[in-house]
Amino acid sequence: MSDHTERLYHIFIESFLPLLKAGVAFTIPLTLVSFAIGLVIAFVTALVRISPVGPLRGIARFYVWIFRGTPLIVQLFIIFYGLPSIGLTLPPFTAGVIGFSLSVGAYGSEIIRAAILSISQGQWEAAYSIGMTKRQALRRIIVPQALRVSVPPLSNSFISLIKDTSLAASITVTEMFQKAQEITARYYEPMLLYCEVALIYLVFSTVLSHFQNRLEHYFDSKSAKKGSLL
Amino acid sequence: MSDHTERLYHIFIESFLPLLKAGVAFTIPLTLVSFAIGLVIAFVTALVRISPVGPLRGIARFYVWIFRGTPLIVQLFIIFYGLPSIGLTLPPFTAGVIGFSLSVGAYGSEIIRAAILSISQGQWEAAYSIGMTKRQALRRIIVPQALRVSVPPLSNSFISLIKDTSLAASITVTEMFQKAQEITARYYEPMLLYCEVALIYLVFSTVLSHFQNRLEHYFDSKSAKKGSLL
Amino acid sequence: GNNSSNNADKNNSKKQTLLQQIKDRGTIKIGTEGTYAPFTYHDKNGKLTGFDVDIAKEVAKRLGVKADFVETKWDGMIAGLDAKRFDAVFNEVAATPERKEKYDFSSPYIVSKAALIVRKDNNTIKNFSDLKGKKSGQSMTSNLSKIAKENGAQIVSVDGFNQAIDLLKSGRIDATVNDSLSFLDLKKQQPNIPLKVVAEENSGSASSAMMRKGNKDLVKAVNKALTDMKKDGTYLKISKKYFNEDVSK
Amino acid sequence: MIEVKAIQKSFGEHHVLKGLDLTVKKGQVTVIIGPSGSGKTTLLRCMNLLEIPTNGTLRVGDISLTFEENVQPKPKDMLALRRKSGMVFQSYNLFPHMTVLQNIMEGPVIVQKKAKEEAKTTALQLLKKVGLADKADAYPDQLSGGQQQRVGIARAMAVNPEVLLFDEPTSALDPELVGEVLKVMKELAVEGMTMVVVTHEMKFAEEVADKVVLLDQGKILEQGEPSELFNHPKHERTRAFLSRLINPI
Amino acid sequence: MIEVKAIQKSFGEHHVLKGLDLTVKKGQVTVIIGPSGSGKTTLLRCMNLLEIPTNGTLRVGDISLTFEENVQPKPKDMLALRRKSGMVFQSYNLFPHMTVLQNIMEGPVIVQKKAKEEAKTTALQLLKKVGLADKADAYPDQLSGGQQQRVGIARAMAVNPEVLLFDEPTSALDPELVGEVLKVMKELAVEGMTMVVVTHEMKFAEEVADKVVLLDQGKILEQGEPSELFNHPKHERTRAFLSRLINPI
Ligand SMILES: Nc1ncnc2c1ncn2[C@@H]1O[C@H](COP(=O)(O)OP(=O)(O)OP(=O)(O)O)[C@@H](O)[C@H]1O
Ligand SMILES: Nc1ncnc2c1ncn2[C@@H]1O[C@H](COP(=O)(O)OP(=O)(O)OP(=O)(O)O)[C@@H](O)[C@H]1O
Ligand SMILES: [Mg+2]
Ligand SMILES: [Mg+2]
Repeated sequence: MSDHTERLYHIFIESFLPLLKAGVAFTIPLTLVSFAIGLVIAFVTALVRISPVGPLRGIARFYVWIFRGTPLIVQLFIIFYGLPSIGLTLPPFTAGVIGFSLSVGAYGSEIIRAAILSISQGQWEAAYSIGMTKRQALRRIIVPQALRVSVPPLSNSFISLIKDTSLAASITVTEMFQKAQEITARYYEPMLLYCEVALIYLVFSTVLSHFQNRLEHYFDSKSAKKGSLL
Repeated sequence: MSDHTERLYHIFIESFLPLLKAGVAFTIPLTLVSFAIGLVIAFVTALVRISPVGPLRGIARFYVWIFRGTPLIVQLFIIFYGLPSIGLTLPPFTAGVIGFSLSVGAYGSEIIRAAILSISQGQWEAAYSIGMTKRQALRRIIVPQALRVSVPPLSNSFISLIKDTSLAASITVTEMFQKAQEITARYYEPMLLYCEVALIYLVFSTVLSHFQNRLEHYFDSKSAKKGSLL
Repeated sequence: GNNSSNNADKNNSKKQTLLQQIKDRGTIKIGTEGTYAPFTYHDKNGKLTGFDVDIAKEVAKRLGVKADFVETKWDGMIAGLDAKRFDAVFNEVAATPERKEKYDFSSPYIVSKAALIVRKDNNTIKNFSDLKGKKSGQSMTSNLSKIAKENGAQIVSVDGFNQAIDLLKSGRIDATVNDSLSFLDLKKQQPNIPLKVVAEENSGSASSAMMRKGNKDLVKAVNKALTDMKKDGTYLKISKKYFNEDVSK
Repeated sequence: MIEVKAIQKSFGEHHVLKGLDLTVKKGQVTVIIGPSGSGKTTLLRCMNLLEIPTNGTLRVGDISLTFEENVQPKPKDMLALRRKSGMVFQSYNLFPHMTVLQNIMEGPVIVQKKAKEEAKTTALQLLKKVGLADKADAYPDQLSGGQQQRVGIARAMAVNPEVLLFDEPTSALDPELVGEVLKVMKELAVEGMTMVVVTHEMKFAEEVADKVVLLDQGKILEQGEPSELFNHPKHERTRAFLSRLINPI
Repeated sequence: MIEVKAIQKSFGEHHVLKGLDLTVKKGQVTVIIGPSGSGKTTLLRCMNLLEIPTNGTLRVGDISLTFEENVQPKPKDMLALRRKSGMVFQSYNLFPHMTVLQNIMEGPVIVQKKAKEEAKTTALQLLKKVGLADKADAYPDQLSGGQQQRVGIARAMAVNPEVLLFDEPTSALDPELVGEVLKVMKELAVEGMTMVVVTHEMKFAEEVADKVVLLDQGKILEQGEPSELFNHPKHERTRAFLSRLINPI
């Protein structure tokens, strides 16, 4: 038994660095880049969905419907393995970023849309009353307030995304989870490796949630402090 | 080429029923049961987190932290393959339900907690002022209103869960996605099968979102109608 | 850098055969899982290695090109071949009739025995015929499940070899019919593992390299390389390196 | 009916109520006025234990509680004391997910465990009293502010409190809707309800109050009959406050 | 300055403004009163095009627009007309994510593209005028209601409108804070600002208004100088409305 423990210990130590490396080299950049682009898509989609332009709105709705309704892995598959048949052969990382961004965009647009709708009508009216155009009102008055509202739900999405990036293994990106499986294949210790990789994910999400809190505080410092609610 | 198309067509037709069967027999029950139990867990956790009992609150926070921060597949793995080593050998479906419920519980508790905190202090005070205990106020006044607020974000979770149940494949539940992979293993047509399975998922989520809308309307019919906000 | 040559690939696809394209670009792109020891896996230093990998490398060498491995999950491996992201797949693929409808296969480069694996303390299953009514963990992506089925086992569907072992260890299944060579490797890694092989069957499956249809010259070239390396002893060397025996039959 | 003795209340460092004594007699109407931030709301909330006083003694009816710094009173005692009084809020605080009738029945049925039928009868009587017999099945958001506030009064009365507390019950209302609420309150007063009302409706105070209390910076600056206090204020600050109220520009 | 001609406004089936004519002269203060739901807010919002009239003609300064059913006016024309007036809201509607100074500078800098420095100087002057020079860097939520409303006035004035529209600017305020806002409004009137004010502050109307307009059910029931209208109302309904306002119980 002690032999076994020692073996596990060794595997743990030996695999830690490669796992961390894969995390830092793929999981984290894939998450950050996809989330950033996804936010932009979410944002534009949300704006289109509340705009008065009918056809565009239809397209946005369709996009959200498809990308929320189908599994992310299928989306990645089609982007990476399907698009070459129409002459578009994307590198794995790029394909991953596109797939994850579109997924974040679809879920995120619903969040941002709800947030924009939650800003009181009075804010629009006040903006219009000082002569702003709709665009100016959105940019200067509505969106900054909506962003604050959407920080918590968006960070839920973000934390999910960190882990969802493991799907990139199917499109030849050796991210952290795939790395763990590689090591498992050598030592036949899936439970150990899974726990180890879970630990690293946990650290990642904890650090990133920490930024979420900082962001919330930043926004809060820009307006009133609410009293305790209970 | 026409031969190929015909082959694809045949595979599509042949696999449709088995896929749908797997969906109806596993994916849907797994989703519904896990979500229902998950909601209860989410709810209890949310209540504990806003309760004044320090140690319990700490436990709830820890649970949410762990289950949001680590990959669902690892959680399933530990429940299915890890627990037998302490003498607890669960059947696959049960293990799946436990894993998914705990995951829904963790994410959902954050949603419900936020919803409860979003109910105005005045509602608590009104409840207290007619002599209610805290428990009565929660049950009769706060929670019913909080539920309405949390329908949209919870249904985001729900739609995600439908697809996440595919992870149950790794604990030997032959749900829809696993079925697709089995068929793929025979015919080696992953793109076709994936698209087919995506289609079925899309139908499932569309139907289920429809219930979400109905639910929202039901809640809305129980109070004021809000005017258009833009 | 597995995509740097895609443009050349596209431009020439009309005029040239795949074999010529491969030779022109100087690399053959090979899809493999990289998580299946000892056939395709990573060594201590993280380098891709294994029996299939070495065979593929040797084949490439004999084609006069470099082997460019792309690793992905099993489903991606197939889709990648379809999408022309790879030229061939070396990953213990058995050439079943259904698969032959879609792909061309090389001549077999390995024949593995089917091993009946049970827990050490199991004294009821001694032979394949004892599988009747017992739970056997089988990967649906492999044809070993057929043997279990034919012997009347109740099939529990698993993801792969590792999962079957986990299930067996935790007592969730009674047996698994699996590759004897994989089990040997497992034993090497974990000498104390409480599992044993109670029977082997020679009618194990043969694995081949898998290629897109319509590339006869590539298949021919691969077959020639395989024949040549068997003749000149290179094959035996690789075979001995991983299995201490000749696995060609 | 109510006896407030040496009540103090601090929010952290902020000392809001600085030792207050106040007696409210059965059947009397006490009006509390005072500048914003003087502690009117806090005092009222202390009487209903929505805020827990830092120090002092509070008696409502036959229940009395003494508060000390950093000592949390027992929830049971708090509940008993709170149930002696009903509260009407500035912003109505009706339960938006319940009809008017359900709002009113909630206290009797859930808190007092009365039979539904009985509670309904009483609720309908109360609704008639506040002039809203026809709105029983409406939801709060379908009512005007004045109507909502009248429902608020009915809800507070439904649990048979010995005293009703009002915190600026008309200040969120359109000027023309103020009348309908004040009218209901006046009727209650005439019927002998004990009431404590924070309000700036001077007409109401003059006509209905038995006593007017002027709060300033957490202390009672002056109290007395309305005619006396309004016409012959003892303090310069009372005079200044009253004139600002009556003559804003 | 403002000419409202035969303005009608419907919300769906609900006919709110039923053909209104109103003239506001430069430098004059017009006070609009009327029962709740009579259309006061709607009329004011029509003047600022926060609601688009269904029919009729609206002129503000040198810009005139005619409305027809189901014809959406051009956004450019609407913007031009709207920029002639400033609006002060009942609920202030300050921008909560900006400081007081930023709130006031927002119009000049973003809409009128003025230089920041210039806008800041003007903003500080305006803040001084409304008595809040020391609150430039506070956020709205750190201010009392009266202070917020004064910022609202400064914000509306910052874009140099030819007319200021007020919708019950003091009705959300504590009675004691009403004075500070009315005082600022009175000063503006004295300085010759053209103003249209919906309010129930009769004292203010009496002292400051050049004209009082009584709206009832979407029509002008009566208009005239305040002394005339208050003391010698022509219509029975005017009398009833006024008495309800002055004597609520
Ligand atoms: N929960 C709280 N936490 C901290 N300070 C509070 C709290 N509630 C009230 N205060 C402070 O206590 C003081 C008195 O507040 P209170 O609401 O009792 O005044 P008020 O006389 O009702 O004023 P108003 O006429 O504006 O309603 C104020 O300075 C207020 O800021
Ligand atoms: N956006 C809207 N949609 C539908 N109906 C509306 C809308 N805005 C106002 N109304 C209706 O138009 C009528 C006039 O409303 P308005 O707000 O102009 O009245 P008001 O005179 O300002 O009343 P108050 O004194 O209560 O503010 C009301 O019956 C109201 O319900
Ligand atoms: Mg108060
Ligand atoms: Mg109005």
